[in-house]
Amino acid sequence: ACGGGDSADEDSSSDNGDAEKSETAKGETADFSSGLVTDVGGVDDKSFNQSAWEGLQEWGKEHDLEKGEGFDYAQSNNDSDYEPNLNRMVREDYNMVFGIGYKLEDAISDVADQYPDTNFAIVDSVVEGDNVASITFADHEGSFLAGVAAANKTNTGKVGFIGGTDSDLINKFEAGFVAGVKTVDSDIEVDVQYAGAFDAPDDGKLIASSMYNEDIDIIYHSSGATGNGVFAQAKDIKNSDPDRDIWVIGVDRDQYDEGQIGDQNVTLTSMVKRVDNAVQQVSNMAMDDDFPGGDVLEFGVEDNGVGLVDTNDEAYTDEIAEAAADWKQKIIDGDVDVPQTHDELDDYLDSL
Amino acid sequence: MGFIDLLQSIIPPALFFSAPLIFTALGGVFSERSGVINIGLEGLMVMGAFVGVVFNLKFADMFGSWTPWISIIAAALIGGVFSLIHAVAAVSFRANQVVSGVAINFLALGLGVFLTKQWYGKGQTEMVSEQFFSRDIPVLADIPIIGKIFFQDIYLTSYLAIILAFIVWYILYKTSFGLRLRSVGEHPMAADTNGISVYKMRYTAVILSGVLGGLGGSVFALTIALNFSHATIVGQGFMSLAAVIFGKWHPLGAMGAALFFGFAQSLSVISGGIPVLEDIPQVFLLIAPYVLTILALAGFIGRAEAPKANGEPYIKGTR
Amino acid sequence: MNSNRMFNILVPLISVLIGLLAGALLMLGFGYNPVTGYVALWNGAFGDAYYIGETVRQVTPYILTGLAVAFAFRAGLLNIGAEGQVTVGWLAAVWIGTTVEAPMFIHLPLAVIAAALAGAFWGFIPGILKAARGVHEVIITIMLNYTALYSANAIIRSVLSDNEDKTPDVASTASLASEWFQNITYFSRMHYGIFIALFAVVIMWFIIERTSLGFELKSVGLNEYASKYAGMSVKRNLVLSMVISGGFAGLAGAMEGLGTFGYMSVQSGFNNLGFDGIAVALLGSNTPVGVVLAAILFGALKVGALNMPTEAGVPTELVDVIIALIIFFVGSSYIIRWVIRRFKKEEK
Amino acid sequence: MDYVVEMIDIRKEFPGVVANDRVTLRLKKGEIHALLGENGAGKSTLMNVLFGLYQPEKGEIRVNGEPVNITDPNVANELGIGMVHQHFMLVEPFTVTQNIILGNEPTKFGKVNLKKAEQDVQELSDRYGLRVDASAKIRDISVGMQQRVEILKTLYRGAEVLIFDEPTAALTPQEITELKEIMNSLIAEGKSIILITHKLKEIMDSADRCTVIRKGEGIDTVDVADTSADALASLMVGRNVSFHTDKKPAEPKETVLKVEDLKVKDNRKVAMVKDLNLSVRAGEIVGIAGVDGNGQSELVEAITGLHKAESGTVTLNNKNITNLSPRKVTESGVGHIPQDRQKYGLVLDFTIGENMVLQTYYQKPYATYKTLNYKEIYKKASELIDEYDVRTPSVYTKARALSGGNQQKAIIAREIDRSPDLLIAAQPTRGLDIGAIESIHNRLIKERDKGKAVLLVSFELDEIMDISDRIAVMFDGRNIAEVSPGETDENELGLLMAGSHADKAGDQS
Ligand SMILES: Nc1ncnc2c1ncn2[C@@H]1O[C@H](COP(=O)(O)OP(=O)(O)OP(=O)(O)O)[C@@H](O)[C@H]1O
Ligand SMILES: Nc1ncnc2c1ncn2[C@@H]1O[C@H](COP(=O)(O)OP(=O)(O)OP(=O)(O)O)[C@@H](O)[C@H]1O
Ligand SMILES: [Mg+2]
Ligand SMILES: [Mg+2]
Repeated sequence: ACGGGDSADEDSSSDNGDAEKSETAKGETADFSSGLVTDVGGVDDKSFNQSAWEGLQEWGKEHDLEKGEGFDYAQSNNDSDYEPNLNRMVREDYNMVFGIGYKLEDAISDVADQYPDTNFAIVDSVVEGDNVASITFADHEGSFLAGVAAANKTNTGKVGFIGGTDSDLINKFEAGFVAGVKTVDSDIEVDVQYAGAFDAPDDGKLIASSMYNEDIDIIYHSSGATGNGVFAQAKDIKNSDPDRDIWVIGVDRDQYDEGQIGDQNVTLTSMVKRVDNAVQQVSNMAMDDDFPGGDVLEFGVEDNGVGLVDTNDEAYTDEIAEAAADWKQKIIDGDVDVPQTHDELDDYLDSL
Repeated sequence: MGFIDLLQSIIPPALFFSAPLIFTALGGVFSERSGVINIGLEGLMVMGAFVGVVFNLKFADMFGSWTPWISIIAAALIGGVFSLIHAVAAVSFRANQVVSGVAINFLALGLGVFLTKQWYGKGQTEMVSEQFFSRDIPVLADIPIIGKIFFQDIYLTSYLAIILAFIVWYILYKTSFGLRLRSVGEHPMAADTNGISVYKMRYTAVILSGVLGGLGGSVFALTIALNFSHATIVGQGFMSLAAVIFGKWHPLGAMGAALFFGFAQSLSVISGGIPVLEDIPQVFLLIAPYVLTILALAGFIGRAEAPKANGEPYIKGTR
Repeated sequence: MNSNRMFNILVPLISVLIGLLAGALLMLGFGYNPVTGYVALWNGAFGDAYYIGETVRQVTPYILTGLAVAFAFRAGLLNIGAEGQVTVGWLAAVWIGTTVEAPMFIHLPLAVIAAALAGAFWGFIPGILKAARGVHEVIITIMLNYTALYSANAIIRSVLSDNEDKTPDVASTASLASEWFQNITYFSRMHYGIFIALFAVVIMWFIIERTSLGFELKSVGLNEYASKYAGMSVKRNLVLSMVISGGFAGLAGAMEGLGTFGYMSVQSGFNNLGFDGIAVALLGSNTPVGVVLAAILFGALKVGALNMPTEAGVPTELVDVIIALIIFFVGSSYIIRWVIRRFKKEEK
Repeated sequence: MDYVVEMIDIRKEFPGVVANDRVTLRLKKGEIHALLGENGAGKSTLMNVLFGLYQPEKGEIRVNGEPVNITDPNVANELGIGMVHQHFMLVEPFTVTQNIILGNEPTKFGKVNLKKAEQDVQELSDRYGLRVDASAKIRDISVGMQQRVEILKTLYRGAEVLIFDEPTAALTPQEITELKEIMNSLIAEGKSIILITHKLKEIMDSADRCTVIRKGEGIDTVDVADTSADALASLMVGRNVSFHTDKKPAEPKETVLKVEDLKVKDNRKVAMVKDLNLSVRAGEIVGIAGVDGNGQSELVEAITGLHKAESGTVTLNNKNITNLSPRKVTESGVGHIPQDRQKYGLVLDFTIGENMVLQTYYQKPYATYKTLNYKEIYKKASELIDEYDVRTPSVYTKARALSGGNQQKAIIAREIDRSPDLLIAAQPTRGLDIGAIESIHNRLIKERDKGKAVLLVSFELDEIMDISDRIAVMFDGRNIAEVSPGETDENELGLLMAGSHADKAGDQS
């Protein structure tokens, strides 16, 4: 049913060559299946649910499987749907079940206890258990790079961050971003605001409007659908004043499309989380009897678990890309320890 | 931040935030003035947002920059048709109007998402390519101070909403249609004996609420959300209902209330820079519209009195 | 009188049939096989012990919100605010469940009672405003729903957790979770709350049908002037009915907070338990037994719906449409009665 | 013959009720034609058929000799038929003018031309001497003026035939006189009038001819000049009736109710009862005469605890019951037949049985430990139904399904059965037909003879004169005079009720 990712497909091709494996895969996959349960966002949330589903589809293609036979998803409409959906997957004999999003943490934890013979994985959270793999992303590292890009791009010396809810998870994005900006130039002001929800485009637009009004020219959002309002406002400003440099940095997946306005695009870059890669990878590990049960897999900048995209190469210039690459290397080398919380950020800023 | 600066940063956003509420609230005024309670405004907005976005996506190539305008007209029309369900229930089937309104809300969301999944294979649509854009109003924008507050970077839809409020006021209070409509909401049997068709008036009013709710929802979608999903309209319809009541069932009052809500919302976002407001937890500003409406109804902020026959099905020939 | 009873049974039945029929047509129209669709729905609700357990789990809060709406209805009030009352009840239960330390026989009742009281308080507000200032309860309750939603979210974030999206889990001493139920239902989340819900049904039946309080409540609901004339305190009864109604809804919140979830998370919108409760109450003709039957139907629809996409490819929203239509037709009972009468005349 | 309106062999059914059958009514030009019948006889229904609100199942209507099909009130208006309804059809927040033009608004470019309309209305009002203020809001004007607005509404639409449905029920005697004059001036202008009323005297006074219907069927049309009130009454009920109730002289004993310096304000804080003094003794019926709106309702409500008294005392059997709750007042021994039986007296959707214990449900044997005992409740109800001849299919029947007269009987049964020391009867016979009135009057007298104190409030002078042993006249919130029915006449009472010579006795109880 799902048309699959458009832009994300292109980016995901590099690591896992789909063509090569598919031939050999046929035989061994016959009795292995992998499924995922979305959170309330659904498999088309243009965010990690979608990305995860794309990864699973990719995995299915790799092993010549059909949706419903070998891989599938269950969509949750409500917080109370997580457990039944996970259960359904298990009871339909899926060998590997992913829970997408930290909201499924409790559900995965419970169901994994109940079904020790099934492998589970949770994305964006940590759940203990021998049959659970925890897939996390170094959001702060990716956000740090977004900060670096913003700092290199800003003309006004003011950038903004809009978060969904003021929670540990989103604080990670904020801390990384602020650190990145300040590392490049500590004079740049960063305005941080939380909309209080991931589905409030009106508030997103209001906040963006006020930020852009105050001469902020780049906003990094980590706020789900609230970000739609941010894009709406940026595009609106761009429309009335095509010469004004105004940018949004997308999150989770490449939000280039969201930024398109006429023949211009306000998406500077996006901090993508390669949930697709992770899902594909872990599925394969499980299939090959190499399931990392009990492990916490952190996908960071190193293994391209998080990173920036250069789809908008006009705006995301080579210099910026180079700067980002430099800092990426420094993170990999351990030269910078990117802060993940407000406290760590304070310490980090003091140390600059 | 200076006071003028403050206004300049609060008012334009307040205006775009309020516009969908104004449209929808005006619809609510029509419906409730005719004696039909409309809890279904939320659902009507959902329908409007859905149609507006789908139409926009489908016909953007054909209509170019006119697309958003044509889309909201389409949304208004479909909204009107959709509201017929409420009209049939409330007027002809003598349903409990609150219950029927609740059904409308469920139905709109269910249908909207169902059809989205059918047509797009997923729970939310793409972003539209032809959204509404703000603009400066020629000449007026150049007026010092005021120009920047009211006429720069303004959505025409915001002005349309405000002008419409005055038009609705004129219709309700100056034309014979308005007199009849209000009489039907106050004392339907009196209207009936005067040869006014209560059913026709109420159908018209409810359909108008659908048209305006459709407008409100589509304007919201095409200025703010830019796509449609189950989470596009979350409470704006109920906030419009609050505006109807807070505005005492008067079109200008409803407009004022909607503007006030927009202002409060805008302020809550910008409050970071304002000394007094900075310390108020955001939640208070979030719940302000609802709490204020309660206070208004309780008579602590002027008494709000509903049209007398509001909520009562008219049964011809009862004694 | 006899025909009245017949209508009370026929109208809901016909409404359900029309709803299901419309759902079938919709499926046909979009190229699905309705039989497959409904079989998937059935299997998803009653297919085996697990699904039955889950259905019961969903039925539990529905019974309570249904009772809440029905109870207020009997006293002439339309409680659209069960939604908010559930929210505050849930919050209160989890609050007590996470912050108090006590042995189970104190802790659990305390948490449950706290939920009922919180819901009751949230019902008290529209009740007292109606009694003292004559304000229509529908609008007040709608406004209170949002107030509850946003306030609860704020409290979860800043009081019950350290800026997290959800509270910690309630202590095991405050949990309704039942290992026994889970074992016989392949780990469904069915919990002991169903007993609380069924007990509440008996309570409501007894209050309404057998006590002088119920007599007064019904009287006030039907004619407040006559009730005042007869020496009943209309205000007291209005407030009381909203308080009891809110209490039931608060209990539904406890079911979620202490049973199904064991915590409360930030909600971006309504959980719809309260709104669905309106449908449950209406479909159940506002009687306790009717509420149980209607709750089973809606619980099964909701839980079974989750199985439709996987087994039949039908979007779950179809069930939302069906539910909306059922509400619509129960609400429009007049027309159904009219048609039935027509048929009866024809026969004669 | 020059009939303006002819309704021939009309039949109108409602589900389960034949409201009109073979009713014929012919209205001559320039006459006042009375329509007489018991409650529920089908008078209003017949007129609603003529006015186009109902469609008849059978029969023919002719206007000026032409057969017409009156499908809705608009058609009636065009045919020159206007109706002043039993319950006023006025939109309260609107002005007089807005109400009058509603549905026929003069417009200029779509805008209502209110100025012109107001002028027109004022002119019309002046022409018929109706004296209304065209720009006043309905909610601010008196009932009498509201009725004149209703009349203007029909005239504005060019009505030649006016239907008045019980126009005098809510009017003061003075307003009734005015109405008569207005009707005469309308006739003088060449209009024709159909007048519905229960009051035979009014028919004898002003009508030219009278059509009688009984149980939905047309009985006869008579010339008023050739008949008598008694004859009309017999026609209406289908048997001979006597007007006067026989009763023995009263034997008053100790004072049961004593009201001293009572002050009551209404909901808008306007003083309605002012320093009122009144007493009722055991074994007597005290009638309170007065025009509606002079504080009678507030007085009764203050005594019964339904409305708070500002100051003063109410004493029952030497016990102060001022401002006690209705429940306490009831328990102290007060029975109350309320003025509005459907609003106050009954819970229409409760069964007759439940209504019978509306005040006592919480007491033994109907409830023990707050748990109801329905067996006892229905047992009691059955007894009462038999004793008071309440016509109902069963005790489990909803009160709503009973006719108005039987509803009232049920209330009276309930109130009298508690054997209260004081029985307050407010408008106990309002809107009822002669048969029902007779039985209720007898009940009240029987209570008196049992040694109970009875306080009767009525706007009907006949009723007051007929059954009271003592009459207190209320005017402007005061008890301005107390007279004995034997020593006064309607004329004097009418003047007193209008507030003239307030010097007579009173206030000395
Ligand atoms: N809308 C209606 N539906 C059903 N029955 C009705 C309706 N209107 C009137 N009836 C019945 O028709 C009969 C005649 O009623 P109608 O109102 O014409 O009486 P009426 O002579 O005007 O009585 P009253 O003197 O009390 O005004 C009654 O039995 C009444 O119950
Ligand atoms: N809502 C109703 N439901 C069922 N039956 C009704 C209803 N209204 C009226 N009736 C029936 O219609 C008949 C006429 O009622 P109505 O009140 O007009 O009686 P009536 O002739 O005025 O009697 P009374 O002189 O006792 O007032 C009654 O027998 C009553 O049972
Ligand atoms: Mg009548
Ligand atoms: Mg009657």
